[in-house]
Amino acid sequence: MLDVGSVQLSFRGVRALGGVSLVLHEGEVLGIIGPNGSGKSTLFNVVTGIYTPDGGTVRFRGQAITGLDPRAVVGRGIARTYQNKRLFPSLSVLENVLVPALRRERGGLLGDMLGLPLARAGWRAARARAAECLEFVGLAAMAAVGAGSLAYGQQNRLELARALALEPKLLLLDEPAAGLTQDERTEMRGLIERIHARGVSIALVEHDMRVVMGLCSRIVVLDHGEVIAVGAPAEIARDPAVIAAYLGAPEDG
Amino acid sequence: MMHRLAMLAGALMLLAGTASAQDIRLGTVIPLSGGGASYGASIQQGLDMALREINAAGGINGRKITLDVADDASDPAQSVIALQRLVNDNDDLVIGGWGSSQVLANMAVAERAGMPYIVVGASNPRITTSANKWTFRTLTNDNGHAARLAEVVSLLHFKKIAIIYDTNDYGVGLRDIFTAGLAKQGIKAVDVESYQTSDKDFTAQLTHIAAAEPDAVMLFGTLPAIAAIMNQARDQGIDARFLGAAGLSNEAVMKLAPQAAQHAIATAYFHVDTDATAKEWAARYQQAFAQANQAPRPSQAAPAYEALKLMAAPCLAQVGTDKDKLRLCLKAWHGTLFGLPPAEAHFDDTNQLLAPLVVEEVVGTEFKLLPGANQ
Amino acid sequence: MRAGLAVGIASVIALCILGLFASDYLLEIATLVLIESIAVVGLGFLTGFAGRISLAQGALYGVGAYAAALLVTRTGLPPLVGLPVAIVAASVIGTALGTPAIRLSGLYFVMSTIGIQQILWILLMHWSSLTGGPQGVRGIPALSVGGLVLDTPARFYVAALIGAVASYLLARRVIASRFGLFLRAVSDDELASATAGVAVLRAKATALALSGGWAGAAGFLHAYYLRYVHPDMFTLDLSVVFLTMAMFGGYRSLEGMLLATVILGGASEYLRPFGQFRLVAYGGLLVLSMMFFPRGLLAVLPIRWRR
Amino acid sequence: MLAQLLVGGLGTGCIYALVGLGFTLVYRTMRMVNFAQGQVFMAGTFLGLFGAQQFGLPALPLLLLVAVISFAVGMLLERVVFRRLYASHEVFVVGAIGLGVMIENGFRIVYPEPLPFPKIFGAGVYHLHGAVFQKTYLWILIVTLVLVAALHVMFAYTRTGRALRAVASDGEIAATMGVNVQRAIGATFGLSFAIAAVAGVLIGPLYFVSPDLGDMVGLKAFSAAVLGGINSVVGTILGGLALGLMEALAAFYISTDYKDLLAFAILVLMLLVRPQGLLGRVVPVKV
Repeated sequence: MLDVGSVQLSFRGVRALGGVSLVLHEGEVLGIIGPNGSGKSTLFNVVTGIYTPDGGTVRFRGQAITGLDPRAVVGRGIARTYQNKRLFPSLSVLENVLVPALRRERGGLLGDMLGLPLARAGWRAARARAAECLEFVGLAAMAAVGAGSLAYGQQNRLELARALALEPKLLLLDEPAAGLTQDERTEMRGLIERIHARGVSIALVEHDMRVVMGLCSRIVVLDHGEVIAVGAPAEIARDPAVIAAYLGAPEDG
Repeated sequence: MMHRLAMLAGALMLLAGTASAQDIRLGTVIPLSGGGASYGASIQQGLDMALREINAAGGINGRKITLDVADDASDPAQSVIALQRLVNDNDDLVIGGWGSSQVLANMAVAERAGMPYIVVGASNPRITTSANKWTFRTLTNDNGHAARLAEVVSLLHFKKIAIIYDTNDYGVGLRDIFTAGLAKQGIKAVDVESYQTSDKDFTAQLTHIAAAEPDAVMLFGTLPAIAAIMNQARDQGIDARFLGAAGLSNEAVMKLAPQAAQHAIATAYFHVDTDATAKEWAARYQQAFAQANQAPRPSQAAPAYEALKLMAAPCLAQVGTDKDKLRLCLKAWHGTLFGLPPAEAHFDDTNQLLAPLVVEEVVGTEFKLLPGANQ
Repeated sequence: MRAGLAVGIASVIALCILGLFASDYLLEIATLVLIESIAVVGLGFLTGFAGRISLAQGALYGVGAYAAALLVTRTGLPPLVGLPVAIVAASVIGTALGTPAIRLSGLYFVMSTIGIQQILWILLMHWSSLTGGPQGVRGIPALSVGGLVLDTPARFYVAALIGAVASYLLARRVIASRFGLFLRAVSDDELASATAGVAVLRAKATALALSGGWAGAAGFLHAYYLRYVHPDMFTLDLSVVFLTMAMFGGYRSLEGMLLATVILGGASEYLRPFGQFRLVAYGGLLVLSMMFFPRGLLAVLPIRWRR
Repeated sequence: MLAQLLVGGLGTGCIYALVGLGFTLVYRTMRMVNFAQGQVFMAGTFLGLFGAQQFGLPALPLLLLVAVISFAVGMLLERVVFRRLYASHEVFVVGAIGLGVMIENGFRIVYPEPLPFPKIFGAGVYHLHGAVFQKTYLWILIVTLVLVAALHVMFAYTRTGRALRAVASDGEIAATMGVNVQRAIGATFGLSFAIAAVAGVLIGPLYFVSPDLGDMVGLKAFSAAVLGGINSVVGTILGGLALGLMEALAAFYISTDYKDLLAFAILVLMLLVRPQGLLGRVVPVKV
């Protein structure tokens, strides 16, 4: 499904990605772990078109998407969340999800202004989908609340709902469990499983080993912009190179 | 609630002025802010002086005159609103209007409202056309100035003439008419340069002019630009004679370009030495406004004073404040103005006052009549 | 929404009553304020919703005025044909000049709009063959709509009122549309909008086109209100006035902008007897409002405008 | 003839450079553009006029006096006004414009009419193979060079200079290293006011002193700063000189009508092609 071929990227001499290659199969939950600054978020930014890599290619379902702008990447069916939650604070919770939900609906500015039936139908469909996504992540009650005033846990789930509204085939999650309380993490794990159950392939960047071990069928380990290990969760846990990179037992993750 | 309404009503009344019913209400639309502020202040001084003299002598048939001032901030859009306010205050007539762009915008209000409007501060020919019914103009228009200057050029045998003009209505109007006047004499300007009203640096234009080595340079613009041009020209070694129209005949020139303006020639609407009345009036005017915020400028205040004292007042006395009768009286007015070569002045069919101009020269710190040019 | 609607209707009725009883002088001021409100609402798409400020609205207003003036004086076409031409002209020029710059950061965009404003003003002033240059364009006939000639202040006031109400209602529909939603999202976070599927550049360009179109419509009315246009009416100062009204009106609030236009438009007239002090007060109002309530007027008032 | 244009162009170029420096200093420190800079320049001219007429101060002490007073005013205004405008670009820009309107019209009340400026830098002219120019031009060139050198020395070798540079690169880090950031920002505004005011005094003898003196010069200096690179001191100075010369030549060889068009066309083009200017560094935008 997703095939990253030796992607290289550096910022004014600092090498962020030094030839990263990895593959994500249809329907899989691929874990991506590594110490801070190992290039995890940078990799996501390359895949979603925010950065254009210096070298290497990114292919999605057989088609090259290297260098496409973020909106085109979304068009292909790849959605993402951010490490630092990037919501639309001045919009309501519902509106935050309506933005992606309206994307594929027919009838643009003119349609809305003239109140054409086509456009109104588009709005109804978008609202329904947005409500369904909010329901899915358990934020339906907060629909009219301003996104700026949400608690941290709720922000995570709103970003998730926003990504789901794009009906993606591949979902890139950037530390969804970061900053959550213990039971919020278990809830988040359940949520990710339910998303996966709906047939969405997932790439998961996460520090919490319990979440990673529980969810991922395969794990890629990044360090200093290079892949140092790939394999099943059990193998990775015992792999000496991984332990060295982390300098510490996985438990304290 | 009622209390607040009453207060609001009171405030509005205050705005409408405290004139008592039977006074004659004279309105004036002039720039008291923006670029034309100094010209507006002089016009107001001229009107104030005439007004005080008339009221002191018992007013007009016993009715005092009050002045209703509207500041248009030298801006065409605001001058429409300003004149509309005077119409709204139902003034009996309006004397004022400075700046061709402003007058061209606001005169439509006077024509529409049927308000007698005597323009004393704009000289673009397009202001007076056959369509004028209520708008009169006492200043000789640019055609008159340009023609008079063309005569002076031939009188003083200037052969190589350069022109530098402001690209506003005033400058372009003068340039076209003067160039036509020269053509009649078979002379072609050696160089023609243009500038922006707010320009400060004229090196490029003056370098062109210097190359043409003219013996006369026509300055078609207003202060402070033309004073800056004279200074910078002398700095650059151009020693040609400067000539200009009403924009140059302003006492502020001596302050802004004391050396450079020496012997500069200008056409004007007023000069002290033409007759005794002018000399006596100028002395009274200087004395009356010696301490005023704006230094007295006889050449700028005379037209306003004469419009009120010599034209409007006699008509008001004769026909009262009926607007249509006032218009007809003004249309039929004729008489002589002081400060100009003696000649019978009257309005033509476009409500333009036909009156002679005086030609003067800067000598030391004052204007002197140019010898041989004011027969 | 109840409160908003009630206030809206009440104010329109009040404006109609004003039209019937007010003196010509008050009508002239009200007409100018109504016309300016259209240009300010247009600018509001950029300042209030796209998070961008522009100092070129005055020049685009001028483009609209000149389009209307030149069309009616140079061709035999009826005046009303000038309205769509003015809207399209200002909108196209605004978009063409603005779109390359709107990609830049907020600060660079402001800088380029100053350049655009000055360039357009210089062209109005010096392209004499087209615009009549420093002579301006005179002799614009009164606006006639289907036989009814709007030549008295009262009649023209009605036209301006209809224009201003239509401009406000249309603007509300634009903000309520999906485009309005995308615009607000882009203003909050451009990158997140892109990864949420919003065509960021297209949304910004559309905001530019709309603000230009509104400026063109307002310019059209200005041309027929004064029946004389001159380049010096459309200088950077006018753009500063429009920006002030839009910023003073506040963030994300069309109503705030209308209120600000009335207050500041009225103030510049009401303070007239104070001559020069008027402009000092105007500048002071601007500085103090940005210092103490940068989110604009209505952000201060206690009532929550639920959108 | 060419010499005449070059001298004129160089003179205005120096003025654009000095006023442009005011934009650069504030921008480097606060990433904000103080659009009241043109009016500060004009206020400097009036301050110089007042000093020269009331106290008959000769050139050098007058320049120093104007510099000191404007520095103090700059720091005061930063504390009272500008400090509350850092909420966003928009708020700062509009607030600065408001301040400019206040300054300009405040002076218009006191000085409604243009006034001649005494020839404190020497009356009379110099001749330089064909070109004739006022003695003032020489002063403009010298003072500009002195100011630029002084700035360079200050930034490179003095403690306050290093503090200002630290704040310019990153306020938070500078604060952690014990730099009094607020005072450094105040000093930056003070410096930009002082330089612009000195430029105002220098231009006095060439033009009349009037409240609208600063409008066009402010916008042109701004374009020069963008041309050279608004976050680079050297860039702004070269940008100013380049713009001054280009304008003088364009006015002569092309047309005086479109002289101003050149400055604004450059501004718009530079912003599209190289927003950071010829010599400016690209400021990386953190994603």
